[in-house]
Amino acid sequence: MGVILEMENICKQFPGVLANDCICFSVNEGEVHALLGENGAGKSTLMNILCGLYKPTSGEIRLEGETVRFNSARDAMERGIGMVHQHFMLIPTMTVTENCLIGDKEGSSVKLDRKEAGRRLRELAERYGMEIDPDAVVGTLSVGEMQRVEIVKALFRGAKILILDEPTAVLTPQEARALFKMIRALTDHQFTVIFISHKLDEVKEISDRVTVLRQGTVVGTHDIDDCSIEDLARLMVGRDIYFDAVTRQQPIGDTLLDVNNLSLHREKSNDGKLLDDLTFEVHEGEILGIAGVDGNGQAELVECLTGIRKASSGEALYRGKNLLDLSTREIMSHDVSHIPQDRQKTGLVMPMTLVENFALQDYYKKSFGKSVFLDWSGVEERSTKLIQDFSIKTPSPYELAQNLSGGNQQKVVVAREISRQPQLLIAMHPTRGLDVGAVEYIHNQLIDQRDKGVGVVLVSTEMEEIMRLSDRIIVLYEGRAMGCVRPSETTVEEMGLMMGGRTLDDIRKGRVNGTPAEEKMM
Amino acid sequence: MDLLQTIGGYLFTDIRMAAPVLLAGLGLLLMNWSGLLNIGAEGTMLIAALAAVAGSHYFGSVWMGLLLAMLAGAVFGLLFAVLTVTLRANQTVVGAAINILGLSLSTTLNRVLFGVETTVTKVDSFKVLEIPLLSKIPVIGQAFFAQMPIVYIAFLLVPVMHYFLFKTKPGLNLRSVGENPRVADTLGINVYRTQYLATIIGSMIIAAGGAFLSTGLLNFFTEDMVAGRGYIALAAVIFGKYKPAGIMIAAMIFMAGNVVSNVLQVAGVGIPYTFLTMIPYILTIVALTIFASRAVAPASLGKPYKRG
Amino acid sequence: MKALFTTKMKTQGKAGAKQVLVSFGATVFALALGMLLIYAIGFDPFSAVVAMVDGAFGSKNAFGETLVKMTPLIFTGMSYALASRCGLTNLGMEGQLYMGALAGTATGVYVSGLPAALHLPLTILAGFLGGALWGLIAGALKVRFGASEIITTVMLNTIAISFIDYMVNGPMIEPPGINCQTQPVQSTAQLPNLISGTRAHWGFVIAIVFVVLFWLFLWRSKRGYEVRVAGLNLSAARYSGIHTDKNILLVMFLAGGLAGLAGCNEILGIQIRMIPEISPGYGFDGIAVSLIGNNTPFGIVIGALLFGAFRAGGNRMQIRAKVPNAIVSVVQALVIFAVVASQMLLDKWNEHQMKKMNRQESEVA
Amino acid sequence: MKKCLAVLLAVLLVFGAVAIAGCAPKDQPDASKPKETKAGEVDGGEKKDPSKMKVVALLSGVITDNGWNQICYESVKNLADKYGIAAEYNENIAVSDMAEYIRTYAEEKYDMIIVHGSQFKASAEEMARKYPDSHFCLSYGFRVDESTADQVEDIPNLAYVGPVNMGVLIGAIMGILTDNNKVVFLGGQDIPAITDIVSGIKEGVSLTNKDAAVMTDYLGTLTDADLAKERALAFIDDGYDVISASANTAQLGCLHAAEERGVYALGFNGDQYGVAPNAVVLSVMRNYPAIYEDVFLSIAEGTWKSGMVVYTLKDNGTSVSDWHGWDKKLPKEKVDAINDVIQKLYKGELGDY
Repeated sequence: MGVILEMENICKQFPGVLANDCICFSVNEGEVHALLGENGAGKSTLMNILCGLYKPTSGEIRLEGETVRFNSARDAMERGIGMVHQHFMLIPTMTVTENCLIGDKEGSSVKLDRKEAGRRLRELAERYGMEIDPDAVVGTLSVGEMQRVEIVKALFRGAKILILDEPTAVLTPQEARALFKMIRALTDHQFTVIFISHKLDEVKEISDRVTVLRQGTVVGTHDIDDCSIEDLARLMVGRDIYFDAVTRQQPIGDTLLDVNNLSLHREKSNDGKLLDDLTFEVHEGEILGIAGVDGNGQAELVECLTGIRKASSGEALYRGKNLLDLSTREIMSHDVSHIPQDRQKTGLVMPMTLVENFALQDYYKKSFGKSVFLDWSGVEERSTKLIQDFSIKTPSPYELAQNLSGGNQQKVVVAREISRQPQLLIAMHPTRGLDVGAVEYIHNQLIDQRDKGVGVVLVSTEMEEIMRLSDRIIVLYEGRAMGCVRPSETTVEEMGLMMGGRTLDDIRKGRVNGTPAEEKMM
Repeated sequence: MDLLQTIGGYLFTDIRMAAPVLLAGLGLLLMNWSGLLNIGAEGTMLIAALAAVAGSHYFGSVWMGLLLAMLAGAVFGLLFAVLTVTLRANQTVVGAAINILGLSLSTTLNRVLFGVETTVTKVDSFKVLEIPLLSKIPVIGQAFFAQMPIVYIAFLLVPVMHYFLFKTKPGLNLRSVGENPRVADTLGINVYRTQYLATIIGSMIIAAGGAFLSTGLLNFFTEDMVAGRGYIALAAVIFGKYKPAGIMIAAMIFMAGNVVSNVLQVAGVGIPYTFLTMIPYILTIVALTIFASRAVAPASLGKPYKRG
Repeated sequence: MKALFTTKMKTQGKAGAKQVLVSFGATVFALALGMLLIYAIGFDPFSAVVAMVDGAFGSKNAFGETLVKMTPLIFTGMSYALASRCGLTNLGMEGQLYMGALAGTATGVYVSGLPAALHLPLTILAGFLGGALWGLIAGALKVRFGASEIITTVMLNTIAISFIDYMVNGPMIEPPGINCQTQPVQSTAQLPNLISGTRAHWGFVIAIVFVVLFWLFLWRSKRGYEVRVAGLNLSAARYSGIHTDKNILLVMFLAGGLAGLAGCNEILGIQIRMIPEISPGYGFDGIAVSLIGNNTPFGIVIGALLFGAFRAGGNRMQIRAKVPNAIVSVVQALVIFAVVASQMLLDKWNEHQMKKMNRQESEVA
Repeated sequence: MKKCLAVLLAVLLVFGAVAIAGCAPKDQPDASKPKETKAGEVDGGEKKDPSKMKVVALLSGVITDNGWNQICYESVKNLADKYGIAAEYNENIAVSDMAEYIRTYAEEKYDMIIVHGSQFKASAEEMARKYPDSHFCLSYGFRVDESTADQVEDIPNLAYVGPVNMGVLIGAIMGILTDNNKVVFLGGQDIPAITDIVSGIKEGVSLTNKDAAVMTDYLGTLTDADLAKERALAFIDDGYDVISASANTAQLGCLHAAEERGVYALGFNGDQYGVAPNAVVLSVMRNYPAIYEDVFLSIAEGTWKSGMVVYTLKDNGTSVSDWHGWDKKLPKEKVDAINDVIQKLYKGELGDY
């Protein structure tokens, strides 16, 4: 088992962000090499560089000892590197065979030899223990099947190194099991698999070696047998966390939001649940942190609570009303505020002015104009005041939102939502991508709200943020709550384990060490 | 026997009238599968109808006319591609402008080229090419095998196009661009080149349809002679569910409306012709409402693609 | 009410000004290309341009004629712009214009015994409704079935025009049926002359009133604000609880109505009666007008002025310089191409600048 | 970027090529070239000198349509040739623009403004009232019955000018030509002015051939020549062996159909022998050149007549083209019969047409 791939001193600079900072990474032939890290640790960037989608700012890639440069995904593919993206690159209206043949240049004939290709696909699939019908139309397949198609597609096109980007994020436990079997079958045939994940159990179970990334740099590469799950958790999260700041002035008040058995099915109901039986409460004057790695149901939870998505079952009682039955407009008019996760896509209308953006949530109310017309002079006054109060840096209230810096854009959203004087504030990733000053500022705003008796639901993947601000923390994993803890009564390790898929009960019961992950998964 | 002969005659007419719409529809289909929505077929056909007459007149051969028409079509296609693919301009707006340009430029150039004569400039036109033996088959022989060469070309293009789109690698690549250019791009397909080629070749096929109007059925150009066939072709593509055979059937059904009205008029049964002209358009709206919920159109039809 | 107009409201800023400037430059470029074409086909481009300018602005009468041509263009331009602002593509202005004209004519001809103060507004309302309901069909098909309004509106154009042909030659023909036209609308429903000695009529004033209403609706009213938010960012609209389907219906209704007013005013101010082919392509010109005007009220008036001048001046160009009128349409098409291209080039340039700025910033960092 | 430039260049090149190709033939219409004036030919009258009169024709379509508009163009060209005035015309005028065109010429004190088509009636009437100094001629398709009179407004400087009973002449010829006793006439759109011709045709056919079946119908288009051709073919295939049509450029398709099937056709509104030399036996034309010359002279001589100015067959309102050699190709008895019926109709011997 020699080294097949080396990435040396890879740096990738995005505008304003150093996504990869001198990363060195090497993979042996025939191994499953896990790439472990939190969101934003630089895993995906590194892999996108490897598969030719990004060009590194500096550094080099050596494949079987030979230095290579990839200008496109095709270049990488031709050198045997295939990536299975989290969002499948498949065309749903075409059959499996057709999807595998797109852009195929093998063979001299122009004719599409479906039969031959289908035969090869079936053969490939059988060899590695996958079930695939080459003539099935992709759109009719389940998510797990589609992923299989992606893998077979990569193999079909000659991949020797297969990159799987968080492959289990979209799978049911059963499908995940099948996937692991496939991966094993592949490595038995000298294929190399790079497995991107943040789930500790999985990593422990499937990989031979693991490289942990944190904030764009490599923390270390280890043989998996040398690490316990606790070690991995520490490596992944592993920085000192300040529990300093937040001292409470008031006691926590009464229950404000009472969520019971909230569930959300996937579109095809047999594909499992996006949210699974969530039950929690939010009190007045409390910040409830929702922690977890991205894509474990946080977005869905927020969408259900704000009426954008209809929950499949359960209830969310708020001031005597079930939020799940109300429309977005109705929810928002009951003193609920929402700081959406993506300020550019959903929080703001970028080509509109700040004044216009400040009107976005409440324009229809009497206070924004009694007639059918908007009282723009009122909005302008309000805007000027908010710009001052929240010290938003802008040349004028009539500047377009798109011309502001990210921090100031977020301040606009926060200012708008807080100025609505909510009872319940749902904030999702409120500080994502912001500089330290802006983060501090927004944190203080959230604390202020809490002190005013507002119930705050804070969804964040930033461990520090969650630990620092929350009164209680719920950790989500695959749509389920792994446990509810108080920051003062937990440890980084415990949090990491929960984010990686252990329930709090399990952790506390046995200080589990090395329990086979499959038990959890079944 | 007499009845059969009459039916054969209707079929003959239907096929011949459907040919230009079919050609335009097939050209549009090629573009649609590359993700481009071009409503400019009407204008392209008009300029091609003029170019065909001009070519036939100056070079003395109807085939040269066809060639020139297709060249003119290619220029229009290129114009469309530059604006919508490279510059990512709104495809609908550009298509509408192409229609305006086609109508006005063909009128202007017609005058410039042929001046004001008391007689229309007549030129070489397509002759009927009877296929021996086959054309003697009763009832359908004349309809299918005693047509002009360009009619054969149009109908032969149906299986050819079907084969190309659904049985060849370039066809698959083209369709993948129309369905999801990003996927196509990651799989190493040059999206822009594909779209350029599809637009130019597609416009050339549309132009062949225009050429047939002026040098096939007739042998002269008159202003606005396309008379809405470009829009009917647009309708035929949707009605035909983006499949060549479907377009063929749609074109024949739409044109059968004219045949039916011919028959009714000959038989002395008058229905307001204004209602007959509406039929293809109403059918298209009905088809759209039925198909819209299902995915029949290429998924990224009309959406400009930006790399990276 | 006063506050509605007095509050300053910069929706555009520098970027908008730049865009208008670039559009203007593109128009000039297209005109130059058009002159080249006129020269190429053997006419004197300068006398053609002189005739054109003279025909558009040379005299009171010429200017009146420009106003006459502007009037429907303002309406169709607003129609396209309104739909665009909501993220829709309304290509059905031509059909909506005809249906508006038909409804207006029917009300103007067959409703009698009303004083002008009632009859005229009623007729204009009918014209609005005629176009609006025709536009609503496309909107309803989109909301209910997801049928693309781009295609349905194109199809509805031909259907409307065929229907008009039928009505004018059939049920609504002027007795005893010699001429292919309806009866004249009653004098109580006719729009009075605006500038004596010209054909300019009060329809222009109505158009300007509607420009103000258009502005009030989009930039002042709550509903218009919703429409703009939905047009610019659909998910932001959903997140703030805006009901997007209802807005599509409303906008297609209003856009159709505006186009309908174009036809209705043309009948009440110029034609007095319905005939086939009342519109020499005002509907399609609306696309260009709104494009040049960047979907803003003032811009639309400017765009309409330009294309109105094209039409009025184009006639004079034929009369004086003997240049075929079709050339004007060629130039119009060139203007559209040039404006579209310039706007996209501007976008690309902006993008490029932005990238460069980011690169510099990150280097500094 | 380079690619983009190359593409732009190619577009410009093609435009350039088109422009050059356009320049090459150089056969611009140059009807305005002054011919020598034959001033002595006409009595100058007290009112006006014909050679100083200004005349313009305002047309709905193009002068190359081989029909309605072309015949009007030829009328002004005829005046230009004979009286040395400028043959002025404007094409493709939309109904909505006509008033403006009229105004332009009226303000320049044109003596005779021909407004070619009844769809412009409203504009012509409005402008005639406004500009009493000009004489307006509205080319009009008359109906035979008297209801037309109600439609004609009494404006002193506006004349509704047109030939009548053309249909009778066409029908009479068709009746002689047919071998199968089946003749067909196709109108462009179902508009009343064409209905007149249609009714005349039935009358005319019955003058010469009592057994012939006459079919008349409408194409529904004025521009779609391909559609017109197919429609005509449908009739021909049903046994109709003489065809005539009135539908601007679309009617050329009908003649084309006749040529293809080898049946007889009659041209209409212009000498259309050239379109289908093997089918077009004769062309029957609105004799606008003569009519407008007549009107022109009446203005010059001060004998202008307003209101309905009708030219019957007797008044030479309708002309028949040259045989173009068909008199040799047709059976002699048909040629003779046709010549005979034309003469008789012109003389009014077959009735008051």
